Amino acid sequence: MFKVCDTFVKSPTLMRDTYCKALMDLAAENDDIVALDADLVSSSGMKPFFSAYPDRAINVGIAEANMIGIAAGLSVVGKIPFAHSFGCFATRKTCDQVMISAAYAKLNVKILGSDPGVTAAYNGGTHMPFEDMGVMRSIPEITLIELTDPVMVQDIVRQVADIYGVHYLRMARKNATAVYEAGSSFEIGKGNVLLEGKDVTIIASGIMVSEALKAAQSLKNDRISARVVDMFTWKPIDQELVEKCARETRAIVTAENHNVVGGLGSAVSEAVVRTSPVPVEMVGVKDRFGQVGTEEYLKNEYGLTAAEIVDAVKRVLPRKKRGLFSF
Amino acid sequence: MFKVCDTFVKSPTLMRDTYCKALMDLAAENDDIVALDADLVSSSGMKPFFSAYPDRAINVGIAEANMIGIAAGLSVVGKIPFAHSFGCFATRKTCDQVMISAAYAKLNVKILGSDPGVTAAYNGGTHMPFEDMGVMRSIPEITLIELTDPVMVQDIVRQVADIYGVHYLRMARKNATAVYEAGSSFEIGKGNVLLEGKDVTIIASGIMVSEALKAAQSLKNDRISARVVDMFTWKPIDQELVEKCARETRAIVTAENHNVVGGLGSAVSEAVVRTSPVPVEMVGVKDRFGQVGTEEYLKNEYGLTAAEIVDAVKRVLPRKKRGLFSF
Amino acid sequence: MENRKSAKELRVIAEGIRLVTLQELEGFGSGHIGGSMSIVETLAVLYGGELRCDPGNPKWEERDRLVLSKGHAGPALYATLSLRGFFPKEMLSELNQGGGHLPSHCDRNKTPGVDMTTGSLGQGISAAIGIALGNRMNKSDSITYLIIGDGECNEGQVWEGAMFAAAHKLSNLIAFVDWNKQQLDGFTKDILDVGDLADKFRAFGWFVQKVDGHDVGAILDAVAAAKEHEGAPSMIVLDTIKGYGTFAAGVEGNHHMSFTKDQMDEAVKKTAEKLEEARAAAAAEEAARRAAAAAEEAVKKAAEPPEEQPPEKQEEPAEKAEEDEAPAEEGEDNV
Amino acid sequence: MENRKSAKELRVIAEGIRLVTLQELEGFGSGHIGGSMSIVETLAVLYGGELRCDPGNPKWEERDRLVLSKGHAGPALYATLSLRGFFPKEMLSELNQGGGHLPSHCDRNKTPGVDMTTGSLGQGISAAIGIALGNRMNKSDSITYLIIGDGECNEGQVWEGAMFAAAHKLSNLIAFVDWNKQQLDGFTKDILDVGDLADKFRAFGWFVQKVDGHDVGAILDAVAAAKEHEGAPSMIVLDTIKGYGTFAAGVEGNHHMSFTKDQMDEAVKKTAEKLEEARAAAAAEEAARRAAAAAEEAVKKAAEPPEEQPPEKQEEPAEKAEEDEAPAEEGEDNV
Ligand SMILES: Cc1ncc(C[n+]2csc(CCOP(=O)(O)OP(=O)(O)O)c2C)c(N)n1
Ligand SMILES: Cc1ncc(C[n+]2csc(CCOP(=O)(O)OP(=O)(O)O)c2C)c(N)n1
Ligand SMILES: [Mg+2]
Ligand SMILES: [Mg+2]
Repeated sequence: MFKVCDTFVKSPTLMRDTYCKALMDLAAENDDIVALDADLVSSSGMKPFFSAYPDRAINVGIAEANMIGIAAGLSVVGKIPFAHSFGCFATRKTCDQVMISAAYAKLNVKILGSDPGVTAAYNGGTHMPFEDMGVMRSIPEITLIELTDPVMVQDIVRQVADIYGVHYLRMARKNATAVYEAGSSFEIGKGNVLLEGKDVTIIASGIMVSEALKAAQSLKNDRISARVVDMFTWKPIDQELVEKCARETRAIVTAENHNVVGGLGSAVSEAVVRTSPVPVEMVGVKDRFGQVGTEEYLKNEYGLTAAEIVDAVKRVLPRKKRGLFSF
Repeated sequence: MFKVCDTFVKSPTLMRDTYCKALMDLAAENDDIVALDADLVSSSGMKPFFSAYPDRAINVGIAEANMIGIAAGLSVVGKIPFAHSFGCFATRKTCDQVMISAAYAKLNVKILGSDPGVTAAYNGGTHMPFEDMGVMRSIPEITLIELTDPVMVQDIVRQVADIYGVHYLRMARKNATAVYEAGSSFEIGKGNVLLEGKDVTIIASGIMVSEALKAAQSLKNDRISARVVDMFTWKPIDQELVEKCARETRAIVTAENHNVVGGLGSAVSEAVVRTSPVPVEMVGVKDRFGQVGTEEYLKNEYGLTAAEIVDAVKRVLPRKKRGLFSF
Repeated sequence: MENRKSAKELRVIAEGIRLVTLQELEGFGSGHIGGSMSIVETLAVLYGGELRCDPGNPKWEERDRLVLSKGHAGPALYATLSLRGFFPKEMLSELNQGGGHLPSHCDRNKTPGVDMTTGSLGQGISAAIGIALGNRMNKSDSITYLIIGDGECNEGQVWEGAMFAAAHKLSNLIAFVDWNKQQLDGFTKDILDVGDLADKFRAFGWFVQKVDGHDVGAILDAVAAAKEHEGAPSMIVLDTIKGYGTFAAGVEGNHHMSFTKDQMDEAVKKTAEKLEEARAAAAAEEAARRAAAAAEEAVKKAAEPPEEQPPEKQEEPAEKAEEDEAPAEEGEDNV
Repeated sequence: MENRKSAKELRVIAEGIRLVTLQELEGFGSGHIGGSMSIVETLAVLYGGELRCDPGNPKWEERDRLVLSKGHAGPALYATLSLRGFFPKEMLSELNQGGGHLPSHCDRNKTPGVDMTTGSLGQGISAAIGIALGNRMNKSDSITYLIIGDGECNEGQVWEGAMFAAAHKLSNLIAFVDWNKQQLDGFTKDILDVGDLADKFRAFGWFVQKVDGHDVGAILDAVAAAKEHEGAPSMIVLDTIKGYGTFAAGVEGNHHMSFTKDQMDEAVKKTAEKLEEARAAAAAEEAARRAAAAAEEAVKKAAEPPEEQPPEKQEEPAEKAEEDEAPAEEGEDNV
């Protein structure tokens, strides 16, 4: 069960610090937890883990493909490896290894891709993954999760360690807007309805969750009642919830810090068209490359804002079907 | 303009032979055409090219990432590189290179991924890409094409050589069912309506095009009029045509030799939900891994058959909206 | 050392593996004969005793592991595993059959005794490293074996792994590179010249040995030396011929081949003959060894008073004899 | 050879680049100072004359190319390009600015004079190979230069490229590895020990030279020798210090750094002083050279009858003098 914060303040702790702490807690209980990194320990905030558990922490150097293969091998002998790189490299450089050595081989590998989308900021286009989830999404049986805030990091990392299989986690490294109250817990594969509403559902993820909540607030002024869902599991998508929202609100807006081609908007569309086709508007990156800039600059540049969500809602509402609805 | 064959016979020429011939014709006219392969010339059927143009044919060995990087470099100095590997390796092993060295760098690189999906047959799960298009689809500005038969190979290869940018072509190597009459020509980014129909549209690609045509024939017996579209360009998807079909037939079935997660069904869903949400059923691989077997065995195993399309049509029809339709 | 099989005994095992692999391929009518034939002797040495395993308990935690990174050589491994008793010989007919247990490339989830899924070249080394590293963390003395192709060495991942394994002094990793001078499209020197692989791995910090990859004795010695060596991973460069012992040996296009019935009959016949020769040689050796041992025993008994150690020592040869017989029997079953 | 700048002249250019790079980073307040500082001398040698280019026509087809594979060292290259006249000095303030021309990692579509987009480590070598190969096909005598990091050598793609370039005898490819002994997380020997890189590239078939990477004269000689060498790609191993010449030199955490105003003021001041010293040394050398030349000329004139060649020969030193002055002027503009 989770509780939503009603303020939009930055979490006091950095995402990465919570991640490191969560893994250290796990490592204290379970000898099989192993951390891997590809020369980005300074970025991932995993230094405390590396200091505390030098025998279970492996910096493979700048060799992401090797890292995933090693992680797969470790899991062959019962280890539970958590491997990190920036989201761009954790996916694009390892796609074949994740597919064959990890997923197809049915091993137990956890991957963290940090700096999703615009949160890569000054690292620019080469380092700004708007495609990481898309690259991974067609790999069978993999679980794809975007972590919303430190409270979720804390809870999900623990779950993921317990569930056998390949998990890819996408997460901003630094501070995120707090969405959940401390102690909240989450169910992988189930979206979180953060706000009830009846005119439209905003299905958001990552940094766009708080933007969606802001958008919903501002829509109230226009007497539009927006439901807000944090769809932190992109795969498997919560088919049931998507259908329910489609049926009940008859219009959907998706919001993601990712390319709308192949991303969350895509996953939601796949779910919508099965039994409950309703109009969907997508807020996200429109098939463009990344670039350098502050996160704020980039959010504006790519339209990843509450204002953009409000616009999308206003575009989608007139397209709602008014007549007989047969599903 | 294209003309559809009315028989379902295998093309007399192998896809790969047509591909090689097309590239050789181009090479005869244009010194800048270069062919690359990653130790699969024997498979790609490019031996004649390699013999005829040894100075413009490069076998990089088993190093797909290097191949794509070299292709990008060649295009920096004006070459038009066509690089081949099996679809699994041409995408999963090169994703970062295609993204950065080719697409983001705005270079001119053509990639052929052969043996899509079940056509990999005896090579089995490691070699059976149900995810290649999905891996590539979130890369901005890339063009993704699945070639239907030798007639299309002939025409598209020539076009692709002329259009600057990154193109990924997916193609069975051996013989394909002939769908088009010799001399047909195609427009990249536009789907081909092969058969008119008003009750449902079957949007298919690759080996599923002839299955779709067979399905349409059999549906006639049930007095169901199915439109058949060969959506050979997966990206950019023909938004206009998808909307038109949605409006006119109010139900869609997609058919692909690929994972429905992130594949053609996904691309069509994205297009459908914008302005014309209608129910979509997807025929394709349901998030499963590949395995060894004959193509026939595998088509049955994964449900890539005309019968499966017929079933999907019958599932989707009752969900069509009967009431007021407001888009 | 005393537990080790003699070269003559291993020769019997090798010819048995070659024979059964050919029969397996014959059943299907085509296949990766080249790369299967070139690793037969290495598999004989490993499954002839060097690699610790228990056919009755393929998932035994204490076992050594083999990652056959050149996963397309699966047929040779399948033949070996069936000869060693991991699964019945009949299962070999499932090679490449839809729904069967023996896919064209090795799959840890499908075949009893296969330790890692491979087929995308370059990946095996990393998996083997992970296994070796995990075993080191687990304080297990298990050894991880790895077989890679020479063409496979084109893949950068091989060198990522090479650099890592050396930096981490993974001496519980013993790798072989099947230097058969051919890859899929032709001779490596024409496709992508890998140059001197021994030199390269040495420069990457490995303990490197180069041996005749069809000489079981040489391989055995190299494995023994590798086991002794501390502080670095081992690379044994196998100087081999692709398709060795068959019509495919060293010819062009021998990577994946169809063959005529005549070709295959001839190869099977030749190999069966070699197996018989090998058996005769091994039997002669064994007879001589027993005679010598009996003589020695007699001399000892006459000369020495009873000690505490002898009973145990005596058990060893007995065990060994048992082990020796097993593969021979299996070989017979399968000829 | 005669067109080459002297070490003293190149020293002036190097200090100029270092100074302007520092000012550029100072403007932003943090950045990849470590990896930028370690390649300054190499950039000085290349853009001081070895790399054929035309600042007025950055896309000139006949130019040599540089692929800065360690694309995070962009700031040093940007400073160099602006000093060489590719774009106005003012543009340097666009470093890392949204919508600007100077992204954190090199981008061929954003910055005049940048030949290849880089930033994902390991990719530059392949692109450079493609360019070199394409130039060879085009019968161009253009040379492709490549700079990679030592940490970057962890990436398998580097070795894929290394094997390929040697097999294809790409002698029009001259690469540098910035052996600054540090990568992002620390010293390479602690993170992933790359061992002896010279050995490794030699084993991979390259013509390898190892030089002090902060000695412009040594780099110049190595480039000259690389240009002479036939039949193999060249690797120049630059023995460098990450962050050389600044507070960042060799310290931990110097990969990407924020710095205090004091630290940077001090570094700028120190570098400006070094620049002055270098200028004085170069001027003295130049004066000596001119005096010697004048004396020689006088002796020649007195001793020899007029020939046909002299007029052309005389033009050369004139041209050279012009070239020599240009960078000095640019340097002054930018101090
Ligand atoms: C990544 C990857 N690329 C391409 C292939 C296709 N392929 C299978 S075997 C092979 C040649 C292997 O040559 P080598 O490593 O020398 O093996 P061997 O000679 O022992 O058969 C190729 C290119 C593959 N399996 N994996
Ligand atoms: C593929 C990839 N992985 C990770 C990174 C992040 N990264 C940027 S620079 C760097 C360290 C580079 O070290 P080195 O090559 O030694 O460069 P230098 O010391 O010259 O800065 C890393 C890990 C990257 N840019 N690309
Ligand atoms: Mg080989
Ligand atoms: Mg370094």
